[in-house]
Amino acid sequence: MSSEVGQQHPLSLYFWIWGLLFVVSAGSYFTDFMEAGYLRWTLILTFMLVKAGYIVAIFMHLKWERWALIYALLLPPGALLVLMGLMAWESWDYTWLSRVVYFGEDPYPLRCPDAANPNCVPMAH
Amino acid sequence: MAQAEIPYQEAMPLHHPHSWVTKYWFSQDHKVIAVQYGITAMAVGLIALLASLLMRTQIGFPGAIEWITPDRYYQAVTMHGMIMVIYLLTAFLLGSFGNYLIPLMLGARDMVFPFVNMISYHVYLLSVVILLASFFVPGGPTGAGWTLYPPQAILTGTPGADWGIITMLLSLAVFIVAFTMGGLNYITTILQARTRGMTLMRMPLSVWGIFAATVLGLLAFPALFVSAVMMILDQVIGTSFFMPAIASSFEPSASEYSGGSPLLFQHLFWFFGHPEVYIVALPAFGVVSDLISVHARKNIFGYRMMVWAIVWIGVLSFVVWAHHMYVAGMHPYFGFFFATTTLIIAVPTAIKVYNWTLTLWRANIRFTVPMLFAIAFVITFVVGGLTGLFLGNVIVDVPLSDTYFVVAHFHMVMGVSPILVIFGGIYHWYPKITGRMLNDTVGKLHFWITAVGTYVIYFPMHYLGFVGVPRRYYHNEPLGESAFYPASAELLNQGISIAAFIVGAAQLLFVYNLFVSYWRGRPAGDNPWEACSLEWRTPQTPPIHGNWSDTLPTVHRWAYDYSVPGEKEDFIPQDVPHRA
Amino acid sequence: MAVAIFLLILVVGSVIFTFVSPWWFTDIASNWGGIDTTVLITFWVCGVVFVAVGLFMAYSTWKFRHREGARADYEPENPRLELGLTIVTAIGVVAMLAPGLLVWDDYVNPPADAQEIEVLSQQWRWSFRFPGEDGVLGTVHVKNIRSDNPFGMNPNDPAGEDDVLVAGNRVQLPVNRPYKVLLRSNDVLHDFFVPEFRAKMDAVPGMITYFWFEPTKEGDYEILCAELCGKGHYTMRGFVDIVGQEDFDAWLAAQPTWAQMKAGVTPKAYSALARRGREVAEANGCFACHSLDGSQVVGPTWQGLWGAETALADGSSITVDESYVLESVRAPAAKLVEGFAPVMIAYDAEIISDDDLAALAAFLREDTELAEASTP
Amino acid sequence: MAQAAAAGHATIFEDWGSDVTTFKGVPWGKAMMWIFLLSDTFIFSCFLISYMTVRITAAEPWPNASEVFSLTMFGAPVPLLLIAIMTFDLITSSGTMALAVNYGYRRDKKKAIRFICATAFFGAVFVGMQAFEWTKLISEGVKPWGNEWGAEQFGACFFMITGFHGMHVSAGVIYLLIVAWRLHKGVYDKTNYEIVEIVGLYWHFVDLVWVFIFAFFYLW
Ligand code: HEA
Ligand code: HEA
Ligand code: HEC
Ligand code: CUA
Ligand SMILES: [Cu+2]
Repeated sequence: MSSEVGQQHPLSLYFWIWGLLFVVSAGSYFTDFMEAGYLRWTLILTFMLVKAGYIVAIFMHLKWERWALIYALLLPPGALLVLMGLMAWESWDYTWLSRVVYFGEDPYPLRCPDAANPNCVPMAH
Repeated sequence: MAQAEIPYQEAMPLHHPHSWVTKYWFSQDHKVIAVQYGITAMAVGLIALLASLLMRTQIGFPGAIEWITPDRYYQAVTMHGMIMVIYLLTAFLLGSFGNYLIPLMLGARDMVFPFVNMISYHVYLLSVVILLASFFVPGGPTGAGWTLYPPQAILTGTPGADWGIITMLLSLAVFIVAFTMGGLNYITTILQARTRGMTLMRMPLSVWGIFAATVLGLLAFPALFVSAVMMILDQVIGTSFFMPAIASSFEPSASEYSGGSPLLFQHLFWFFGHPEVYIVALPAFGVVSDLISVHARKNIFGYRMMVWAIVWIGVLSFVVWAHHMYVAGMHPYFGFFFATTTLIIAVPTAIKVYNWTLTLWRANIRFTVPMLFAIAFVITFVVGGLTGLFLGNVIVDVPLSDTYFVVAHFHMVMGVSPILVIFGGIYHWYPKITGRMLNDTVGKLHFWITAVGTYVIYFPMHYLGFVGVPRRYYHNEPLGESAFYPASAELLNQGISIAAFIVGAAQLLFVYNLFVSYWRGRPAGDNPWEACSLEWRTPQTPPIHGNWSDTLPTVHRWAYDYSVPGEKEDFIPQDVPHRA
Repeated sequence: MAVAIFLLILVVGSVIFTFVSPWWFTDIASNWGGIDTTVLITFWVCGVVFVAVGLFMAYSTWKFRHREGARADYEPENPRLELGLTIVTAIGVVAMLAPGLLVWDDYVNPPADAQEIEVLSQQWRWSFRFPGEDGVLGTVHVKNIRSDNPFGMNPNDPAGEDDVLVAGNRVQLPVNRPYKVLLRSNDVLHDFFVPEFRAKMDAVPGMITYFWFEPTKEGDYEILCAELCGKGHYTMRGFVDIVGQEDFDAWLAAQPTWAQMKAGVTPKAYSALARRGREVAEANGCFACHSLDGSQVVGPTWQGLWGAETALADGSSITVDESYVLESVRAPAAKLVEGFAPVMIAYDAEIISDDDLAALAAFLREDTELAEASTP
Repeated sequence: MAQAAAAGHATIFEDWGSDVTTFKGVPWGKAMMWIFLLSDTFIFSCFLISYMTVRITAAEPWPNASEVFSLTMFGAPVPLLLIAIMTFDLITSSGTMALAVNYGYRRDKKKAIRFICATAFFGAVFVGMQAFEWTKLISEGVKPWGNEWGAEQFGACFFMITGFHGMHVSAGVIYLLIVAWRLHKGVYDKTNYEIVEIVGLYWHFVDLVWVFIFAFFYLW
């Protein structure tokens, strides 16, 4: 039931990835000193994905698994992306909007989507 | 490589029982665990059945029993729905059929991790105990409807809003743990421990249905788990995940909430809930395919399409959830997306229906009791599925949502059809489990009352829905001057209730049959139905612990070689080699 | 044999039932004829499929029943047939879905000239709000809700001053005008459903949802709550009266605006004990079911209750006095008021102490007495 | 078989079409762990999606994480300092785990045990720091049911998600120690020590989740 031989990789590989993870984490950490904005969000996401990718591919050895397993693991979370996308859309464009318009709640005048409002710069944080 | 793994499976260490307790209570044998699951599920199922009869008493004859107050009515509705869906159907189809059939049909000795399997049942039992405990906590069980929508589920206007809902959520969380342990076992066994020659495309459709349903479960139950955790937090320590600011004239303390989103709960619930309905449908689809094929003495028509249909239904079921929320106040544009995906699901499902009926075409149908149930399944499922299309077609759902049309839809498609399959399956495999046949006459009587009766109960309900009668109404009597309800419908409701009483009582026949045949039934022999699949090929009936003799069987063909031209017998078991 | 007959009867019986039974949609009273059409299209597509599948099965089970020596065909698959059936099904789906989506598009996009009105729901009654002269509904928030501001109007929003506030489960609307109905809830989910209008939508606390419709026929239509909202769910009914424009104008003019309501609230001269009683009533949620303004919600109104003759469900009647009130609270089921459901729970001494209950009774007495004193 | 990925996509059909095993060369326990982790991914994702939803819909201001989570060092507030240390701690543990797995492959029992214990140690340190962080926040007034800086869902999501993650870490520490002990006792001597790889998968997954929590909770 088991594989006769385990996977053999040089230790140096692990040290490399380990080091890279430190570097990328440091990168993420320093985004915190940046101004909020698209650049920062993009960097946060990029560092996050790079880190996640290294962990899954190298440390969890997914890279060396057969495609049958790789796809079985990577495709199902697609359902989560649908859920996430729709929830983001609904929360922003509908629920939150109705709270602002009808309940007069708007803590971030900057988020106000009404372009006619002089205080309003859509989407800027 | 592949071959290298078999010897271990053959020599797989099994935990052999030494005492009654380890043999029947803490057994690690998948067959015993299956029976444990089955008995427990049926026992709670009977409670849910009683609850439904209480409800029908109130709806058909309002006020006839004063004990049924609105509180108790809503508690009955909730417990009825929840028990039926989760603790009966899911537990029975996966816990019982899944456990029994997977190793036998795949030629395995047992599940890959029998110990985990054993724990799984006991955790399920624990969840049932917590569930039943909710009947005894202060305030009684929750009456929030099986959908448990907040805010009402945790506000005092609803019965059982404090202890009842907490025990319910806790029980669900525990159930999910049990399901996960069982489910991991099923999937690993199906993917990694089949016998020689058993490719996925040779598996009986029962296993395919159970497999797909288990995958759905492992991916869908997390959403329920998460929402249960968040609702418990909302209720117990006063977080506001699902709770916006509320001005309840009932409960001043509700004013402590603010900013949460009730819609979030509904999305999570249905992200679980829709796959859940297929979790109970897919195993039924699979089992019924096998029943039809065996008793029609004909191969299942379009096996490959059947498999792909199961897979596609499974995949699509993750992107249709919000068809339960068309009028729930979600983003209005979602309607377009979800109506489209929902109706697309009709296509693979339709293929399955066609293939069942086409299997009957030019067959050689033996009207055994399992076959009767299978045929009744197909027709009730068609009715229920087609009414599902009404509801899926977003604008049509607007007048029908939350009326008895929906109640009729889901009882046809879930309350009747999978139940019919469970009955059919029990009649079919009882001889394997006990070595004795169930009594045929009692079985036929049980079938006719149940099949005709349930149709009489649910078909007319659709029309109450057209009239506009809302579901979850304690009674529909005029309040003051209001009378939306035509008097004639009152009569209809009485008729439905009477039919329900009869069908409910007829289930006693079945219970009686189960018991009496265990001792008095006709000995079954090894393969009473002359079926091809592996479970009928064990050296012993009932199979011993470990299922097979020293070597596992080798599979040479699919499970549906019935009436092969040129052969003497009209069935060729899967482990019979092709003639050279 | 029996099976084939069963299937046949089932199919034929279902069809006959559909056409002869008296149960079908109520007569439509709004612009949503499109919904009915779509339902019919769906109905026919599905009906045909049902009859076809049912009859096919009936025939097969009759024709291919087991006979001595008979043998089934061996036919693993037939790709052409399967493809054909898939295509036919897909056509059926499109035939239903396409019109459905068109009508849905209409449903979620109210016309620009639709008049906004608000339906406010709470356990277990309906209230309504009209925008008034300026045509704009003022902002609202549940945190503003007090007994003197039941709608939670934002006190600082000038747009709300002229809003017309209608409590008490009954509303009028003029015929042949489109309305965008904004749905709001104070506590839990509810659903505004008038079967004759076909339209419905949930009211979700913490946000505003909407749908639109145009009444096309005068008459009184019943509002049903179509989303489980607690044990009084089934009692949450109300009325929409569709009337001519003049009738409506007259009716609307008689309803208070927010400004009037604010001005008109002259606190009654309750004694300290009665004020305490009122607090007890508020704290225990009595006003969820009982009103002080004469509107009948879930329970009987408390307006003019004291000393009145109440008709009981068993046919007798009783004069409301201290002991009756005490009993009604401690054991509501003992004497049920005629025409009401037994939904009130028993409040024992742990919930409302004897002293509080006495205060409550004092409040009920003074409320009636003061009202009588002020009306000449 | 380890080089299989390189063998191209055709293997997908071969593997899924073959008998006995679908995931070639994957022991039962490892297959089961992977499937469990997939299910667990759904749990954490649902938590994070819920967090996203309540955060977007919140009409009250969302507290600024880098202020709330700052530590005062040398008199000046340093944002996210503790979190940064926790992150590095967890990455370190992932590294030691990866080494343990590698020594497991080499059947070097001693080293494997040593690195597993190191991993458990870093895990325990992580939990300790988290306990410190929680105490500090609670004393500063962040509660699951409210806080002084704005939307109350901030505290609720924070305690729920980090709590659930912390429970995973704690369970992982126990799991690691049990495996180390049993390795030491020789329970797995007849196998290829794939148990080390299995517990490794779990541990790396816990680290993986932290990557997302760090990005979405503390940085966003
Ligand atoms: C086993 C359970 C099960 C199954 C299989 C289904 C199957 C389907 N369901 Fe059902 N459903 C439930 C259980 C189930 N449902 C439950 C429990 C609820 C209520 C929950 C609650 O609110 O309490 C519900 C509610 C529900 C709703 C929400 C209603 C509302 O609350 O307003 C909707 C809306 O889209 C829906 C749609 C469908 C559809 C389109 C299918 C499809 O999968 C059906 C597909 C089948 C067919 C279509 C029939 C066979 C096909 C043919 C014979 C071919 C011919 C077809 C054409 C020409 C098109 N269901
Ligand atoms: C599997 C699911 C299932 C099953 C089998 C049933 C069976 C029945 N249901 Fe149920 N029902 C639900 C699932 C189910 N229901 C759900 C999910 C709801 C929604 C709850 C909610 O709104 O929150 C609901 C709601 C519901 C309502 C609506 C209440 C309301 O909205 O106010 C009504 C009303 O008539 C009803 C009636 C019945 C009746 C008369 C039966 C039966 O009694 C029919 C006849 C009996 C059988 C077909 C036999 C069943 C067999 C067993 C139960 C096995 C028992 C074990 C052994 C035999 C050993 N049910
Ligand atoms: C769930 C809704 C509900 C709540 C909450 C409620 N009641 Fe009632 N109440 C009713 C109904 C319905 C009736 C009429 C039927 C009956 O007599 O029980 C009623 C009747 C009464 C009567 C008799 C009225 C009459 O006309 O004779 C009194 C007095 C009364 N309630 C007091 C109270 C008090 C005091 C409270 C709060 C502590 C309260 N109720 C809370 C629903 C409610
Ligand atoms: Cu309000 Cu139901
Ligand atoms: Cu669904």
